[in-house]
Amino acid sequence: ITVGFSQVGSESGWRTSFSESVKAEAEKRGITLKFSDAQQKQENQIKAVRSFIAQRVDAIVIAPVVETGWQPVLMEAKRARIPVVIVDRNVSVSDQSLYLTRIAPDFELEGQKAANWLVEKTEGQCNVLELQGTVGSSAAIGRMKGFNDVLKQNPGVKIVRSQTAEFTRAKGKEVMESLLKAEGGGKNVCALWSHNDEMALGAIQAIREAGLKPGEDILVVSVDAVDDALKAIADGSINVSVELSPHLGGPAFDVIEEHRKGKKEFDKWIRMGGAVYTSENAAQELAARQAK
Amino acid sequence: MSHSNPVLQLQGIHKKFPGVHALKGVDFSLRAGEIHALLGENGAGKSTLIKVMTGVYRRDGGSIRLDGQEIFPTNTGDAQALGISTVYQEVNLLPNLTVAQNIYLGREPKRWGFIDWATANRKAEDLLRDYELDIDVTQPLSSYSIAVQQLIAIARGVDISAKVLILDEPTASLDADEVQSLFRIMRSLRERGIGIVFVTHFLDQVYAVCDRITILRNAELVGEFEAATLTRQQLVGHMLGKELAALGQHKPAELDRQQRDIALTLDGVGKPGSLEPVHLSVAKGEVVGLAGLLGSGRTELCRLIFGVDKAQSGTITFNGKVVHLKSPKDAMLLGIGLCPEDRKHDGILGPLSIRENIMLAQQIKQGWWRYIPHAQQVAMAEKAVKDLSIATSDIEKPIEQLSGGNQQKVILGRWLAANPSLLILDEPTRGIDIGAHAEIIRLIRQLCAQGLSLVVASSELEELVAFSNKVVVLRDHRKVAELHGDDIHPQRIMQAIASA
Amino acid sequence: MKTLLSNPASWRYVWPIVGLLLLLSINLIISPEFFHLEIKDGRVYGSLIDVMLRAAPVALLAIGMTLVIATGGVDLSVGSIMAIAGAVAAGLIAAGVESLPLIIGGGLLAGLIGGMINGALVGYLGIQPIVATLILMVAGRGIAQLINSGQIVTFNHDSFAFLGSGYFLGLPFPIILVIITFIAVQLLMRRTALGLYIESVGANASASHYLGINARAIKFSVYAIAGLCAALAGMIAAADIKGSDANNAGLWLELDAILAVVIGGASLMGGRFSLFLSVIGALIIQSLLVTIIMSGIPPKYNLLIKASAIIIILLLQSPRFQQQLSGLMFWRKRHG
Amino acid sequence: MVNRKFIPLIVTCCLFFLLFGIGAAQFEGFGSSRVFFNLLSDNAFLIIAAIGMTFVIISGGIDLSVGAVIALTGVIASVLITQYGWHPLLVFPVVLLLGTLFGATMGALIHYYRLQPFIVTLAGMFLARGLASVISEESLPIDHEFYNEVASFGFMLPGDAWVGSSTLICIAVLIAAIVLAHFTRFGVRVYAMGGDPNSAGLMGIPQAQTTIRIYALSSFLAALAGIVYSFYTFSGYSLAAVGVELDAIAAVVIGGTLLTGGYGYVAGTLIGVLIMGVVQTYISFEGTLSSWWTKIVIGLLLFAFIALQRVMSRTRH
Ligand SMILES: Nc1ncnc2c1ncn2[C@@H]1O[C@H](COP(=O)(O)OP(=O)(O)OP(=O)(O)O)[C@@H](O)[C@H]1O
Ligand SMILES: Nc1ncnc2c1ncn2[C@@H]1O[C@H](COP(=O)(O)OP(=O)(O)OP(=O)(O)O)[C@@H](O)[C@H]1O
Ligand SMILES: [Mg+2]
Ligand SMILES: [Mg+2]
Repeated sequence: ITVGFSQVGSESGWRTSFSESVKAEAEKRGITLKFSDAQQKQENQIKAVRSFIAQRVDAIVIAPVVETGWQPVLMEAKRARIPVVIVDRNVSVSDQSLYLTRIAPDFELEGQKAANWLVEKTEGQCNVLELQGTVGSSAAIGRMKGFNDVLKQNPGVKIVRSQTAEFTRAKGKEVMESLLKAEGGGKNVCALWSHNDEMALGAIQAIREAGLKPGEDILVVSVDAVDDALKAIADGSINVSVELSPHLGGPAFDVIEEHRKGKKEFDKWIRMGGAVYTSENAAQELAARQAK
Repeated sequence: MSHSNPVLQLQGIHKKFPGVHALKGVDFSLRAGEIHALLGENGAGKSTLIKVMTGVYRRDGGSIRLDGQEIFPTNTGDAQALGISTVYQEVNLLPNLTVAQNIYLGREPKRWGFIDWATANRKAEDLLRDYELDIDVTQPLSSYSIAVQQLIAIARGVDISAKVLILDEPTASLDADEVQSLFRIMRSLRERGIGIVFVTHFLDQVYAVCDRITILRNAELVGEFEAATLTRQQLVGHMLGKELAALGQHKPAELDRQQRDIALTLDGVGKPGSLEPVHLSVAKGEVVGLAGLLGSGRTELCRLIFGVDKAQSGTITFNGKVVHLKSPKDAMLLGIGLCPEDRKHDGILGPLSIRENIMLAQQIKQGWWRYIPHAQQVAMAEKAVKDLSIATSDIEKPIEQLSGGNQQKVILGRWLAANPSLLILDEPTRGIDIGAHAEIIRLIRQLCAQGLSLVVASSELEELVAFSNKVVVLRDHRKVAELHGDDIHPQRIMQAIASA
Repeated sequence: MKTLLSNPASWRYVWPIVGLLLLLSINLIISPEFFHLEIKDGRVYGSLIDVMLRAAPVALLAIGMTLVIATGGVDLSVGSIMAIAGAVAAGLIAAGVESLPLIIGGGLLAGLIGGMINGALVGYLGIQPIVATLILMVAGRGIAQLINSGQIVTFNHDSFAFLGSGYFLGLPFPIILVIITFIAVQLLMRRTALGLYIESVGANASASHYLGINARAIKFSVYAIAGLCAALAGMIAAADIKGSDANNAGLWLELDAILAVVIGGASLMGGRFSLFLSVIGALIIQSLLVTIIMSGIPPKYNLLIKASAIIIILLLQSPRFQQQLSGLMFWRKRHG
Repeated sequence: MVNRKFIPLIVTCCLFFLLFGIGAAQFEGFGSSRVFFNLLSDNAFLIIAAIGMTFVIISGGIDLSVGAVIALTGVIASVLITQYGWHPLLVFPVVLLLGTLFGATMGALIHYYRLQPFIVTLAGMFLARGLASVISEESLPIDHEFYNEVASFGFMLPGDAWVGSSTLICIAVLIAAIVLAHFTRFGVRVYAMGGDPNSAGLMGIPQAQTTIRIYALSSFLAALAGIVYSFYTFSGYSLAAVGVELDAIAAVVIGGTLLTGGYGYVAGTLIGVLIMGVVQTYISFEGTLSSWWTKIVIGLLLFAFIALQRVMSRTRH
């Protein structure tokens, strides 16, 4: 069978792993994969999906750039009787029957898990610096919301400064430097909450260069659990990272194959990832990944 | 008629630029149905006064009245709406638009609310026929030579004029015939009661058409005179503020060709489509004049000698050696220089300073890694400013802020500073005032005596006669005659141009 | 100073510097310790140093971009060239190359090749600069990702990391690199006639041709220099985070570099240029960023603030606005 | 004999069909009218924005704000429709007017303060995107009956080719723009400004008015493109249409317009957009390129295309 896969782009290592895993999975199962990179643009994604429809593929997998804006093109797919599976971010459409299912992490839950860990660790007293992802991205919005929900119940934990570092390592370092300067060298800061590992990895360099020890003087809480972050957790410079699994290809193909066999009803949201990695289990996980 | 009320009256006009007080309380009045010459040296303020009249510059003091009403034009469009139309000094048309679009810009004939191009093209053709121009008006303006463009600009200006027509050095690159047809048109406009302001550096032309004369000197008004009562000597005296030393009017001595070394020989040099193969030789210290009508191929010949265009046939021999000129740089390294005809487009480097504009040719001959020391650059620039009496307060000024004639002098100075052994001048005295004109002729003679060879293309027959040891006449992109000695005379040249 | 100000040519240095001082003084209000400098273990620390350090990549890009803009061109590919150079350097280290000159040479060579491709397209094929460099802007990032296989390649190579986070003479090494590059390019431009040739080509291409200036070669070389500067910036960025992030390194920095050059007063139509003012422009952009971060305003306002600041700085430089401003003050004095 | 000035345009057109032909020969389903009309409907907003850009570039300027204006329009429209319950037909004139004013302001800054278009519109881009993210960081769905009707409006051509409202709007804009460029005074003035702004001024062109109108037109069309984009996605999002300005500029230039101003055709821009669309379609039919190879191949195709265009139109001269 032929499956069209519309990917957001290749803006991060996580995204690349995600694309690679989908390709590997397709090869393993003997699926012809039509891969399309939208370079972060929704309009390119819609074009790609429409060209999949024109090519009459058997199924379409979409990793959407944003939640909104999918109604018209999904209706077109439905008219052409091509099943659609959504992976990673959500789509908001009024008619849930437009796609089979969504296989995705839960950004809010990730934020909550990170916040819970922090509240527990600091016993509810902490001044937090926040490194936001790209302004307006659904991951940043979801994680921020989940984290802040927990903070509302724990007024002792406060975000004292928050700034975007656009999900990148270089910006993470640069912005962290300034935030530390703005907070008097970081003496009154107890933790860093970073919306992804890349920014956290940049920020820990800034913390070190400011003469502090990341993971001790400033706790580092992050999301993604990429390999580099697990290494950093193992050596103590990051305290915790909530997993965001890039292996979404397998479950998506499972759903498509089951659908071809005749299954009609699927859970609308198959949640993925969400494991919390700390110094206790990070080394293990890293070893397990490398074994693969 | 000449005593009617003034249509346009300027009083106490002031204009300041950063560092320059370009007009100091100048008065000017133009009557309906007169041709009024506005004269003065290069940089006296003529173009500035015109730009103030037409709203290009905002005046810093004084009043402008049109038919007794004070007006405040803020751009050329306002002035045009009031009936004042202007042909500015440099050709200010749009090279990318067609000839017809240029002529009817802003007044396009319409049909059902949309522009009717067929009518515009037809009318443009008719209009240009008055100027003996038979060209394809649907071609972009840039495909025509600067002289043709100048005629188009005049045709446009004349066609717009309702009350006042201002012509700022319109004749600078026109030949005698063209000038005559322009005068014919100016006279007929005068009959229709239109007031004409006419700026020129050719005194013959002043006396040929003008009724009255206003003279500016150093940003100030010298006075207003009746053309009929002002003698040439007086006029020149007013312009320069001193008597012009009597020019050596004698003709240059006939060169003894046998004794002279030949500097440049062209053997059947040509380029299909632009110039038929030409044979020509230039001796050391000789001045060769190029005569011909508009579009006869003088500019093309100059470009070929300088390597701007590559010759497709024939051989060029320079100082006894056969040379292959692939670019201007090749020619420059041999010691050839060219003052191009289109100063605005091919000559000046607008935002760069006068100093840099002057030293650049010499710098390029030396190579980029041997930068001329600053002190030497300043010396070169100051020498040029002095020798050519360039009116400027400061050699660090961007050249685009100079008056047109002074820009031309800077370009000349650029080449003189580079010590060429052969200099090609295409319309060299375009827009240069008579004082400087005399000065330049003297300078050129002096250089020739030191062994410099010159090729001069000019529409000024008088000028050619004054310069040349030999005159080559071109017609239809082909050399048709070569005149020596006593044959070098305006009448003879005209005959050669006209003979079939 | 007085003789300096009486020369109209030096007036153009005033407004960008005034803009920079204005921005910095806002920081002084927000956080008084902003101008505080201290020396720890022979190194200078302080926010001002940070501003200069973080401005280094854009300043390097701006130096190259200034020359390109002076010829009337523009180079959109510098961000991608940064990514390529970083990727090449990281790739060499990952492949086990130890020798620092080899690594740096590799990165610079990559940048030079990129710049020469741009130069050839613009100079010799006559393709319009924006499109010609757009090609490398798009494809270049792809090439960088190809080298890195789409991942962030991290490395441990202390002497290479020195490029990004080392100190020399008490100053962060990137600042030293900018100073060296600035002096080298400035000497090349102003002690030879090259700078003048570049300005001539930008001022009037046709007249330059009549003067025998080889505009093609000039264009070719400015893009090549811009490529070299971008490569240097890319290696600093990679050395700084000890990793090559092909996806994000230098992303949109070409716009910042162009902005820096224009804030420095250069015209995008070509002509006059000043490397010094372009570096000031880069400092202005970086101080703006720091000001925004320091002020603690929510990040969603970042772009709004940046836009307003740019407009204000541009207006300050506009003679017409200066006139209106002084007219207003005069009026106030008379009536208020 | 064809007029010499149309040769680059014709060459570009031929190259488009060549590209399309290669795709059709290589992939099943590529050479269908459906794919061709998808090019139009998928790129309708880009065509509209690029037409505005064409006027700006012909006048010798540049407008980097179009992508941001598209996003801002979408955000304002969706807020007004969804949160304030306005009818879309009431919202559209409002956002078009806002867009026009935005452009006029940029034009005024450019003219009166002699600021460079590149920078003013860059600031405009920051401002519009900044405003959009202040109004709403999240992307907002538009849920209105009218939008469903717009989406279903249109007709089917043979071969499953759908001609929808976006395509129709874009064709109407195209025709209007061609008339505007070549048969009105405003059009001639735009070319005049691009030829030589000083001369244009000396010939009596009202520079202030013309500059302001040019940028107002560009932003108006960008706002219209924003509306069409919202038909496409049923939403408004502050990060929508990032980089569309570069696509538009590339399309305009590929279509034969000179960035230095003065020369170019609106129709060329259409072909420019179609060429970029066909490259994308080709890559997505190909379907095996990794992310980075996609970028490299786009770059190479762009290069091959531009080089070919130069060589072919040069030799014919
Ligand atoms: N835009 C400008 N900025 C600064 N100075 C200027 C500007 N335009 C003209 N000037 C100065 O004003 C003076 C008068 O110039 P103007 O062009 O009016 O002379 P002109 O009489 O027309 O000379 P020419 O016969 O050479 O054309 C000159 O000194 C010139 O340098
Ligand atoms: N009166 C005319 N009618 C039609 N075409 C003309 C006319 N005058 C010039 N041209 C065109 O302009 C082109 C350029 O001519 P060129 O510049 O070589 O002439 P020139 O001898 O230097 O004369 P000038 O410099 O006085 O115009 C010619 O090839 C011709 O096609
Ligand atoms: Mg003058
Ligand atoms: Mg000529």
